[in-house]
Amino acid sequence: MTLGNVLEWLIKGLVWVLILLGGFAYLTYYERRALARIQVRIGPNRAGPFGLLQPIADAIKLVFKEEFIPARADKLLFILAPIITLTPALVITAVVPFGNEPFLLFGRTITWQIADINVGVLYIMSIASIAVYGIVLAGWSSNNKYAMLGGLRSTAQMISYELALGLSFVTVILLAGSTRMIDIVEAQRQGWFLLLQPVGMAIFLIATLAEVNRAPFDMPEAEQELAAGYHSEYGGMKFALLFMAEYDKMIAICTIAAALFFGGYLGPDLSGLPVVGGFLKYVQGPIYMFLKVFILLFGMIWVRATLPRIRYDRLMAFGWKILLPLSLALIFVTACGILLAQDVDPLFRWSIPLASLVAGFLAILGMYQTLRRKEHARA
Amino acid sequence: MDFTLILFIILAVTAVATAAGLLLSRSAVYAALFLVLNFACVAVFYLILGAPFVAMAQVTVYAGAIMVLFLFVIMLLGVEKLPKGDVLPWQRPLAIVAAAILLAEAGFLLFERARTSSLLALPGAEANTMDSLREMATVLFNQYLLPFEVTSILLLVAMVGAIVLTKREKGEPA
Amino acid sequence: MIPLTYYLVLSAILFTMGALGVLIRRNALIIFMSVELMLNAANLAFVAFARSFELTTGQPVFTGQLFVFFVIAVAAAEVAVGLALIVAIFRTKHSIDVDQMSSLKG
Amino acid sequence: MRVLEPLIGLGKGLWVTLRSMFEKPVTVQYPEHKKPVKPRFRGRHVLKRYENGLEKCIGCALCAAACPADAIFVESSENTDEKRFSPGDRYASTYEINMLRCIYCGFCEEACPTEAIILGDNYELSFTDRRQAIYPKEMLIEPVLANGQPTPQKTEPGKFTRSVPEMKDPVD
Repeated sequence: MTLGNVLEWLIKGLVWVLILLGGFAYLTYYERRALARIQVRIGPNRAGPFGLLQPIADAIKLVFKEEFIPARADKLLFILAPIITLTPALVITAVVPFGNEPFLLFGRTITWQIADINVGVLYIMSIASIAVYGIVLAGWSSNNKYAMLGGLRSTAQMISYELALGLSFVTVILLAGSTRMIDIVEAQRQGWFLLLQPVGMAIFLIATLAEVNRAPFDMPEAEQELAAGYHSEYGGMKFALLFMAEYDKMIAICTIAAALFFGGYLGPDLSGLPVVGGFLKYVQGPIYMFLKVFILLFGMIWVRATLPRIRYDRLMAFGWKILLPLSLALIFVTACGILLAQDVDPLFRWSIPLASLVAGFLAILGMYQTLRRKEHARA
Repeated sequence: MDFTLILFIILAVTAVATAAGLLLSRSAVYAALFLVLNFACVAVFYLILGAPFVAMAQVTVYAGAIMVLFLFVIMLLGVEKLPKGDVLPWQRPLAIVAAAILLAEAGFLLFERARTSSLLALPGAEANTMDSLREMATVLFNQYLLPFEVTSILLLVAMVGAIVLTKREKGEPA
Repeated sequence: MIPLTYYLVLSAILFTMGALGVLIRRNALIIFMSVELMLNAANLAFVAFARSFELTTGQPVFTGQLFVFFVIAVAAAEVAVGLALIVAIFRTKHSIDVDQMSSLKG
Repeated sequence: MRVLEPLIGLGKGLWVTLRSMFEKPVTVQYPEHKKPVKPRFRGRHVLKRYENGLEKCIGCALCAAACPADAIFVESSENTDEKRFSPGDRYASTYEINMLRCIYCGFCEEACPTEAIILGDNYELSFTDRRQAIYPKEMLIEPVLANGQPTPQKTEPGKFTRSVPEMKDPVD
């Protein structure tokens, strides 16, 4: 461990954090514009050309808002909670690789990854599991019953969906035979894990929606029932931090989803192009990553625009009774498929998606039998 | 003083301080948060000792699941603070004496019996390879398969037990 | 380079503090947390010993780490049951003060 | 496949929202483009003038009496042929409407004997101060028409003795 190493980590981390912060600002703009289009509106278009300065205007507004701490709130935790919420959102993507072509800079070989550790997926798991603290503490320290209910709801929800999330990670680990993120992406050269484990991807996306409290699982901050839940007492920059955490988590999980299921930085090789090929060789990985994250983010916004919030007891029942057994079944069929492919014939690898789709079908059957809204008899 | 020793001292002081915070804090919420910090320190110790898998399991299970569950129960029951009132006034001094005896005993055994010569270096690149994880998995699923299965059954039993203990009978008031 | 003894001393101190917490606190939840602290202290000693053996024998020894893994799993099970018990006791007694739990029949 | 119904329903819902992305937005870019109001829209009041520039309002304060919100205040003074504001004897020397009280019911319109007060089509009534909410006569009265003269006018004696004009019955 040399000074150079430390400097490299610091600079890479700083650059990525800055990208995340800028990304947060423009993700709010992206979401508002996309939601507006879905609702046949235009969206923010006043501040600057196409409303591109809108996030900056919002930031300025938030900075000048009054900072407010409720009476009998726990002051220390009230101030700490937004920071505790934001930190995991910023650090969780440290292990995601953004490209595989290292480049030379100041005599050092720089890789497109902040930390290349062998337990990369487990790192993501563990950071995802501590992300709940900020929300719980924000809810508790506000000394407000709605905030508290939001915090408790989010604890229960995040613990429940973490299991399905972790198990869907396991299918990826099995398919790639590694917990190192770069190995997982490289293992997708033959085919994205989206094709090999479609239902696993679906579970991952659903569970992450619940993890980051996005619609239709935005129970902890349900505006209508809980008056915005855990952040109802927050204003000004503290609210901005909570908001930032939520959107940075969206970016983070889309980045992780892109790396785990959508081939990460892989894509058609452009380095053969005449003029820009030499340059593209290095940056095509990040560009593909950006495109995938952009599309996945649109998916999240699209789901938010479409689906209404589901009821709390159904959310829990769905997590424990459907997603958890389904993801266990997926691990089983994935392991069986890998074993068959190893010992009998490599073509058995394609039995995994088939079996996983069958398992998904059975899960829908189970959902149809137990969770379906009962038809009321009408006179 | 080399770098690792400084790191060790900082972490050790933090670990002891957070444990003291657990002992002394009035509010159960603060106690839980101090314990989370303590677990985080221990996780960093595991990393220094070349056990990244255990470190991640520590953060995921202890900090991510167990302590969140503690916080959940504290908030659910609303028992951040207990009312004052000591039933056993002699308990505290007696406990401190007992703890001092325990510490002295542990120290005596450590300095009398432990091999104090071995020096633990920071792990090299070998701890950060997939091979080390694979070997660990091989040991786990061959040599320790029975304990692993027993543990899984234990977890299942615990899950069933937790549900049975907290489930209300039909008609029982809340 | 840190001597193994340092880790063991730290582990002993943390264990003692956990034991002290069990003895002097009356909040059942904090007592429970102190038990977790003691488990952690033991785990730390396990991993330190594992590292020590690894360095003396020159090849990786995973027994210590795996033991910690099992301890973590058992702790998870223990917490699930323990917290369920505490919730059940709170329902009948409306307190989790251990001094109040003096009768066998709830 | 009744079992797959939830999935098909989900897909249908997503398709609806995706399709609506490609519809033409209904947003009106307000300050630049204003939609014309409906003929019966009741906006801010306007005090009308005759073609020669004389004010229609004769200061009778029937509007103030009719106002259910008590938003109108009228003070009248005597017209002379030297300084004539409106036909007849009197004119409104002060005419104020408190826009915070006005409920745009249109009773003032109905009460007015000379059709002097009309609820116009102006709905841009923002102000930054409560005192600005009281609109004086200068703001309410419409500008002088092209062939008229501003008030007060010097007029021939005996020409404008009738304060209420002769009106036909409204035809609908």
